[in-house]
Amino acid sequence: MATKTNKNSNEQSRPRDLLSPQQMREMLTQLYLARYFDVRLIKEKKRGRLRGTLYSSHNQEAILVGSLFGLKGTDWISPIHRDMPAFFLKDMNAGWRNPDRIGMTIEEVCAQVWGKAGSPGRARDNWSHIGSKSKRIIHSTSMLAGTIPAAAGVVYADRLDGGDAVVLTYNGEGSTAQGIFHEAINFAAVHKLPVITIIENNQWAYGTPTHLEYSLEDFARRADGYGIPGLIADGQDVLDVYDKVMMAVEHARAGNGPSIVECKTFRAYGHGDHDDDRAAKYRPKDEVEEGRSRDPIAVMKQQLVALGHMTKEEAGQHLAENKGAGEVTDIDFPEEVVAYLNEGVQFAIKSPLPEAEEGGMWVFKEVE
Amino acid sequence: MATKTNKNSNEQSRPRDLLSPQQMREMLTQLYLARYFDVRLIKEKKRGRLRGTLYSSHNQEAILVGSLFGLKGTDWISPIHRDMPAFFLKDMNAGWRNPDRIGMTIEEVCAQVWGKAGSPGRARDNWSHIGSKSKRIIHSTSMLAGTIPAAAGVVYADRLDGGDAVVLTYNGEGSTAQGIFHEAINFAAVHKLPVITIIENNQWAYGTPTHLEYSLEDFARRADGYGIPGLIADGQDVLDVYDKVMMAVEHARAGNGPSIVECKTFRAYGHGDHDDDRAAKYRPKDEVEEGRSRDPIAVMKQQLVALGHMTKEEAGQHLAENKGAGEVTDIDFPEEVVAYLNEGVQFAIKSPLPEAEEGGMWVFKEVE
Amino acid sequence: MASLIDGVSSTKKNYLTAIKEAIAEEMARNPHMIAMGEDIGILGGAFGVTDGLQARFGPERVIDMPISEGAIVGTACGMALNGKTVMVEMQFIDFISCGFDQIVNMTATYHYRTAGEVNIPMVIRGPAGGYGGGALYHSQMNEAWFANSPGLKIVCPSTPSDAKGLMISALRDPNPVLFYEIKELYRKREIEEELNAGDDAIVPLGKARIAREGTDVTLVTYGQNVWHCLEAADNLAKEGYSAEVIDIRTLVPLDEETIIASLQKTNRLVVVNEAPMTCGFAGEILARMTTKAFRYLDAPPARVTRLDTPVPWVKPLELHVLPSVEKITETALQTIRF
Amino acid sequence: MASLIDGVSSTKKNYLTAIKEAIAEEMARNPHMIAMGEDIGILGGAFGVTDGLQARFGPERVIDMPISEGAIVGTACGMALNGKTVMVEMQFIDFISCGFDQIVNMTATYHYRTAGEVNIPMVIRGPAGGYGGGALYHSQMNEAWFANSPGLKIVCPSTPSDAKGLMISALRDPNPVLFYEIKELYRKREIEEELNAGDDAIVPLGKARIAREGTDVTLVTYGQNVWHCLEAADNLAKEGYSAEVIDIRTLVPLDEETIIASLQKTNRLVVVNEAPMTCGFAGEILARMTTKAFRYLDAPPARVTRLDTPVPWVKPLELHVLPSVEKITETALQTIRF
Ligand SMILES: Cc1ncc(C[n+]2csc(CCOP(=O)(O)OP(=O)(O)O)c2C)c(N)n1
Ligand SMILES: Cc1ncc(C[n+]2csc(CCOP(=O)(O)OP(=O)(O)O)c2C)c(N)n1
Ligand SMILES: [Mg+2]
Ligand SMILES: [Mg+2]
Repeated sequence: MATKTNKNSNEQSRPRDLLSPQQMREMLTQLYLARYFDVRLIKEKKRGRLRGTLYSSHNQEAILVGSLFGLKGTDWISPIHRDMPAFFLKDMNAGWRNPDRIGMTIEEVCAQVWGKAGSPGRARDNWSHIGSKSKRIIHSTSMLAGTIPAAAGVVYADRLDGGDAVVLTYNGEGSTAQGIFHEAINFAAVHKLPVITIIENNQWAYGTPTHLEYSLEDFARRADGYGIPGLIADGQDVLDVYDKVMMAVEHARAGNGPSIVECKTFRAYGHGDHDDDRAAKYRPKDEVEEGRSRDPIAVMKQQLVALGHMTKEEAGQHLAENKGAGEVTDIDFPEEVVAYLNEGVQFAIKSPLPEAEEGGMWVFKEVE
Repeated sequence: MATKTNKNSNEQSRPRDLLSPQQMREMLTQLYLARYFDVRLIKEKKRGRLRGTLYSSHNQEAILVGSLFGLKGTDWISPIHRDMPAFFLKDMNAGWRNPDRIGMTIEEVCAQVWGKAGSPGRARDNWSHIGSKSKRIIHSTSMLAGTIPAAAGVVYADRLDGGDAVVLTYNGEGSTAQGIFHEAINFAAVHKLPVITIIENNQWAYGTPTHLEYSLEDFARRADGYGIPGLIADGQDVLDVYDKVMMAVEHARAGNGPSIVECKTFRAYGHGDHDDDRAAKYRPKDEVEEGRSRDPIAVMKQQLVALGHMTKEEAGQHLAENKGAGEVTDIDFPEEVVAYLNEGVQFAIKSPLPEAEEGGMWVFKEVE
Repeated sequence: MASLIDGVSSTKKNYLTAIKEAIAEEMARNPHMIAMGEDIGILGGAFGVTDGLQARFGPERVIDMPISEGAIVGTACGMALNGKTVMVEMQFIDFISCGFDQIVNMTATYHYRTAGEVNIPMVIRGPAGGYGGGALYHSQMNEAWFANSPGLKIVCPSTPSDAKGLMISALRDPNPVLFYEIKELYRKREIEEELNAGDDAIVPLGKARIAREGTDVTLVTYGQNVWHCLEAADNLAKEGYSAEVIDIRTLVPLDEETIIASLQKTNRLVVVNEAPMTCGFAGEILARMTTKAFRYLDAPPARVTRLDTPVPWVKPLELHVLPSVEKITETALQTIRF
Repeated sequence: MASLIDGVSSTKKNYLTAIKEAIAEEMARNPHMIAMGEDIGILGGAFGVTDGLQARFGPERVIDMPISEGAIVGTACGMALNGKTVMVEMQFIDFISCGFDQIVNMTATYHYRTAGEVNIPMVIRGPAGGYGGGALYHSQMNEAWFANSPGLKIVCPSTPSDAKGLMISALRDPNPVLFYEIKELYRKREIEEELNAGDDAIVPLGKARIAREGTDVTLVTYGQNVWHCLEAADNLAKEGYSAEVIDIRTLVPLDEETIIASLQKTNRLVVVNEAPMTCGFAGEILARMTTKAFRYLDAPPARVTRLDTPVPWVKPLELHVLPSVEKITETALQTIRF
C-alpha cells in the first residue's frame, strides 16, 4: 500500500497508515465541502434568505471530517450546534449520492436550514436540531451536553441487540461543565459503553475563555477521573483527528468502553453570526490571528503534497484556505462541492413551508 | 512538644505531630460520643420514641471526628444524612459546653431528632436536615450532593468579605454520580475556593456496590480530572483522616483551592435502620465482617497506647469497640459521654411539639 | 373493578404487589423492555417493587443505576429511541427534580420535534405523596410541573386493580408516561383486591372511574385523596347529602366527559388534590369545568389542596397543610349549601 | 407610569435599558450585591443586559460562570445564605430546567425549612417568551413550574418603567424572585418610556396595573400578551365594546383585589398567557376568580393560551400555537355575547 512507504519506521503504526491516497484526497474534498457549506450559508443569510443563528464551524472542519471518516454507517453520531456539516458528512464514504448511505442528504440538511417541510423534522425545531433514527443521528435539544446520555442509551440498546455500533458525541469544551455531561460519561464508563466524546476545544464558550470554564491544562485529563482514556488531537489536522478517534473507536468496539478525545482548535468567528462584531472586541486580535493561522485545508494540502499524494499544482487549484467567509468565492472550491451544495439549496428553496396546523400535531403518538 | 518524640525521623512532618496527648485522648472521647449518639438513637427508636430513618454512622466515626478536629469555629461544614454527629462535634474543642462554641448543642440536635420545637429548624424538615447560619452549618436537602454548590457559594462570599473560612462538605461515594457534584467541584476549582469534599467511601450506596457507581480503583483520582489534589485517608483511623483533611485545609486556606479527600470505610449496618434486615442479605457476610474488623475506637486506642498517651488499663476501661448496637451498653462509654447525651435526650423529650399552624408559616419572609 | 364487588374467591393483593405484577408480566411479555433505577436490582428497590426482577431478567435488563437521575432518564430516552421500552424508577418521585431537563425538554418533546419519526415508550414511576411524615423531600406530588410540559401522559391510581391495569397500559403506551404511585397505599390492607392477569387486567389511560355515585355534589380527585373523599362522602351522607366521587386516574389525558356528566347531575363541584394550590391540577380541573360546564354550576366550584407550602415533617404541621376528610367535608357542605 | 402620560422632556428608554439601569443602580447602592451568569462579564450578556457591569464592579462581583445552571443557582444560594444579594442571569429562561432542583428544592424552601432563620435574596432573571422564532428551547414561558413550587415570587413586566421598577423591588426583596423578561420587548421602539431614577422608579411586587379601563369585559394578562390584549381591546372598541386590560405584573403574589374589582364592573373574564394551557397560570387566575368572584360572572370565563404543545420554529406554526390578537378578540367577543 502506498501509505506504507511514507511511514517513518520509528513510528508505531497509526490508523492513517491504512488510508489510500484516494481516501486522503477525499478527506480534503470533504474539508472543502464543510467549509463551503458554512460560507454558503453565511452568504445566504446575508441575502436575508435564512432565519435563526449560524454557529460557524469555520476552522474546525478537520474535527468533523477526521472523526467521521472512519465510522461505519451503522454507527451513531450526536452532533450539536457547531457541527452542522456532520449531518451530511456521516457515511459520506459510502458515496455522496449513494441512496443506501446512512447519513443525511444535502437536500435534507438545507431544507432544515431554510425551515421547509422537506426537513427530516419538518422544521419544527431549528438549524442543528435535527436528526434521524434511520440515519442514526441523535436529535439534540438546545440544552448543552443534554444528548450525551441518549447517546449512551442508544449504544446500550444496540449492544443488547447484539450490535457493534459506537457513538460519537460532539461537545464544546465549555459545555463540559454541565452536570449531565458528568452523569452520562460516568454511566458510560461504568458500563464500558462505546461512547466517544469529542471535545471541540475552540478556546471559547460564547464570550467566556476556557480558564473560567475549567481548571485543567489539557481538558483530556478530565478522562482520568472516570478511569477512561483521554486523547489529545490537533484539531487542525484531519489525519491526527482521524488517528485519535479511530484509536478510541477501536478501543470502544473491542468492548473496552468510552474515551474522551480533545481536539484543540480555535473558533474563527463570533459564537454565532449575531456575535461576530462583538467577538472582534472581546477576543484579543493576536489570539485570533494565531488561532486561525493553521487552516485545516492548508494543513491537509501540505500533508498530501509531502506524502506525494497530490502535486503542488493540484494543491493550488482551489484556494479556499486562509480566506475569510467574505473573501472566498465559488472558484476557491472544487466544482463537485459547489454543485452538491447548489442542489441542496435549490431543493430547500423549492420545498414548501410546513402547514400552520402542523404546529398542533404530533404532541403524542396515537395509541393503536 | 510530646508528639515530637513519637515522630519517626524518616517521616515527613504531619499535622498530627502538633497534637498534644490530651488532644489525642479527646479525639477518642469524641469517637465514643459519636458512637454513643448512634447507638442511643437506635435504642430510642426501638422504644418507639422516634419517627423517620436513622442513617447510622457506626464504624465511620473517625471520618467525622478526624475531619472536624482541626477546623476553626468560623469554618463552615455541610453534613448529610450519615453525618449527624457532625452537628455537635463541630468546634467541640472550644469546650463541649462553651456557650461561644460555633457548633450545635446536643440539646438542639436531639430536639431535632425528636421532632420538637426546640430544634433549630423547629422540626420542619427531618433528622439530618438541619443547619444553622450562626453556627456555620449548611442545611441540606435530601437531594444528594445538592448542598455542595451552596458550600462553594458560602466561602466565595466569605472570601469577598475578607474571611479565611474553609468549608468541609461531606458526601457518600455513591452521591458523586450526581451532576451537581461535578458542577460544584468544577466551579470551586476554577475559582480556587476553599472547598474540601470529604468522600465517605463506605463501599455501598444503599443497595448498590461501588463498581456500579463509578469506574475507578481509588475514587480520589476523580480529583485529577479537575486539576485539584485528591487525597486518600484510612477512614478507620482518626489520625490519618486528621492529617489528610488538615493538609487539604492548609492548602485551601493558603488560597490554593479545593481538594477531595477520600476516606475508605465500610457501612456497618443497613442503609438506614429500615434496611438492616435486607442489607444482611444483599451484602456478602465476609465482606461485612472484613469491613467492620477495624473499629475506629479500637484503632485509636492502639495508637494512643503505642504512643504512650494512654495506658492499657485506661484503654480497657470502656469497651464500646467491636460491639454491635444491640450489644453495647452505657458502661461501655465514658461517663461524660453518657451524661452529655442524657442531657440532650431529656431536653428533647421535654421540648414541646411545634404548633400545627406553623405548617403554614415562613413560606416567605415578610418585606419590611 | 369486578374484584371490588364480587369478592368471591382467592387472595387479595395490595397496591404494591399490583404494580410489581404488572411490571413483571410486561417484562416477560416484551423482550425489549428494560427496567432502570437506583437500587432496583440487587436490593429489589427501596420499597421492593422490583424485588426478584433482576434475578429473573438479568442485570442487563434490570439495571442498578448510579445516583444520576438525569442520566437515568436520558439514557432511558436513548434506549427508547433505539427500540426499547423503558421503565424508570425514581426512588422517590421527589428526586425527579434532578432529572427534570431530560424529562421536559429531551423526552417529552421527542415525538413533537421529529414530526412523529421518533416516539419514546418510557414509564417514569415512583413513590409519591404525603401523609406519611416524609417531610419536604419524601412527600411531594409534583405532577403539575409535568402537566404544564406538553408531551407527557400522567397517571395516578388509587386502587390495586387500577394500579395494575394502568401500569400495563402505561408500559404499552408509545409515549412517555409519568406514573405516580401513592406510597401510603402500597401496603394498605383495607384496599387490597383480587387482580386479573394479563390483558384482562388492563385499565385504559384517559378514563375516569366513578368511585361512588351521588347526586348533590361532585368530588373530583385522584390518588390518596380518593379515599379521603370517600370518607367525606360518608360524612356528607350522614348530613343527608349524596356525593359523587370521581377518581380521574389519568390527569393527561383527562376524561372531561365523565366529570361534565356528573356536574349535569349534581351542579356542584369540589376538586381535591395534594399538590400546592397555585397552578396545581385541581385548579386545572376547576378551570376546565368553569369554561366547559359553566351552565351546570349552581355554586362556585371549590378546591381543597395543600396550602402553598412545602410538606413539613412533624405530624400536626403536615396535617395542617394537606387536605383532610374534615376540610373536604366542610368545603363540600359550603358548596352544597351555597 | 408618569412617563407614559406626560411625555414632556428627555430621552425615552427601552425595556432592556430599564432592566440594565435597575441592576446597575442596585449594584452601586448595595455593596453586597453580586451578579452571576454565563457570559455576563467579558461579553456583557447575550443580550447586553449586563454590558459594562464587570468593568464597573469587577470580576469578583460580576462573575462569568461555567455553563452549569445548577451550580449557578446553588452557589448563588450559598452566597445569599452568607449575606449576599445575588442576581442570576439565565442566558435564556429555557435553560432554567438545568438548574431546576436547586431552585425548587434548595432555594425556594430555605426560609420555610429553617423556620425563618435563613432567607435567600436572589433574583433569577432571563429572556423569555415566544413570537420571535426561537423554537422549542428559546421561546419558553415556564413560570407555572415555579408557581407550583412554594417559596418563589414571580414577576413579569410588560413596559420599561415596570421592568425597572419591579426589578428594583425584586432585588430588594428578601425572598427568591423569578423575573421573566420578554425578549421581544427588549428593544421594541414603540413601548419606550422615560424612566425615573432611584427610589422614584420603584414599582412594588404584588400590585397589578390597569393598562386600559373598560366596562364590558376584563382581559387579565401579563408580559407580551399585554400588548396583544391592548390591540384586541382596540378591535373590541370598533365592535362597540369596552374592554378593561389588567396587567398583573406579579404572578406570585397575585393582586386578586384588582381583578375582582374589575369583574364587579364587567362581569366577564378572559385570561391570556403564553404558556401551555394545562396547569398554566391562566388557569390559576381562572380558578381563583371562579371560586372568589363567581357571583360576578355572567358568562363562562375563558382563557387564551398556547396550545398544549412546545413552541415550533417556523413562523406559521409558531403563530398557530400561540395566543394572537385575533384569538383574544374572538374569545372576548364570545364571552361578551354569551
Ligand atoms: C444548558 C445550556 N446553557 C446555556 C446555553 C447557551 N449557550 C449556547 S452555546 C453556549 C456556549 C457553548 O460553548 P462550547 O461548549 O465551548 O461550544 P462552542 O460554541 O464553543 O462550540 C452557551 C452558553 C445552552 N444552549 N444550554
Ligand atoms: C438525588 C437523590 N437521589 C436518590 C436519593 C435516595 N438516596 C438516599 S441515600 C442514597 C444512597 C447514598 O449512597 P452514598 O452516597 O454512598 O452514601 P451512604 O448512604 O453510603 O453514606 C440514595 C440512593 C436521594 N436522596 N437523592
Ligand atoms: Mg468552545
Ligand atoms: Mg456509600
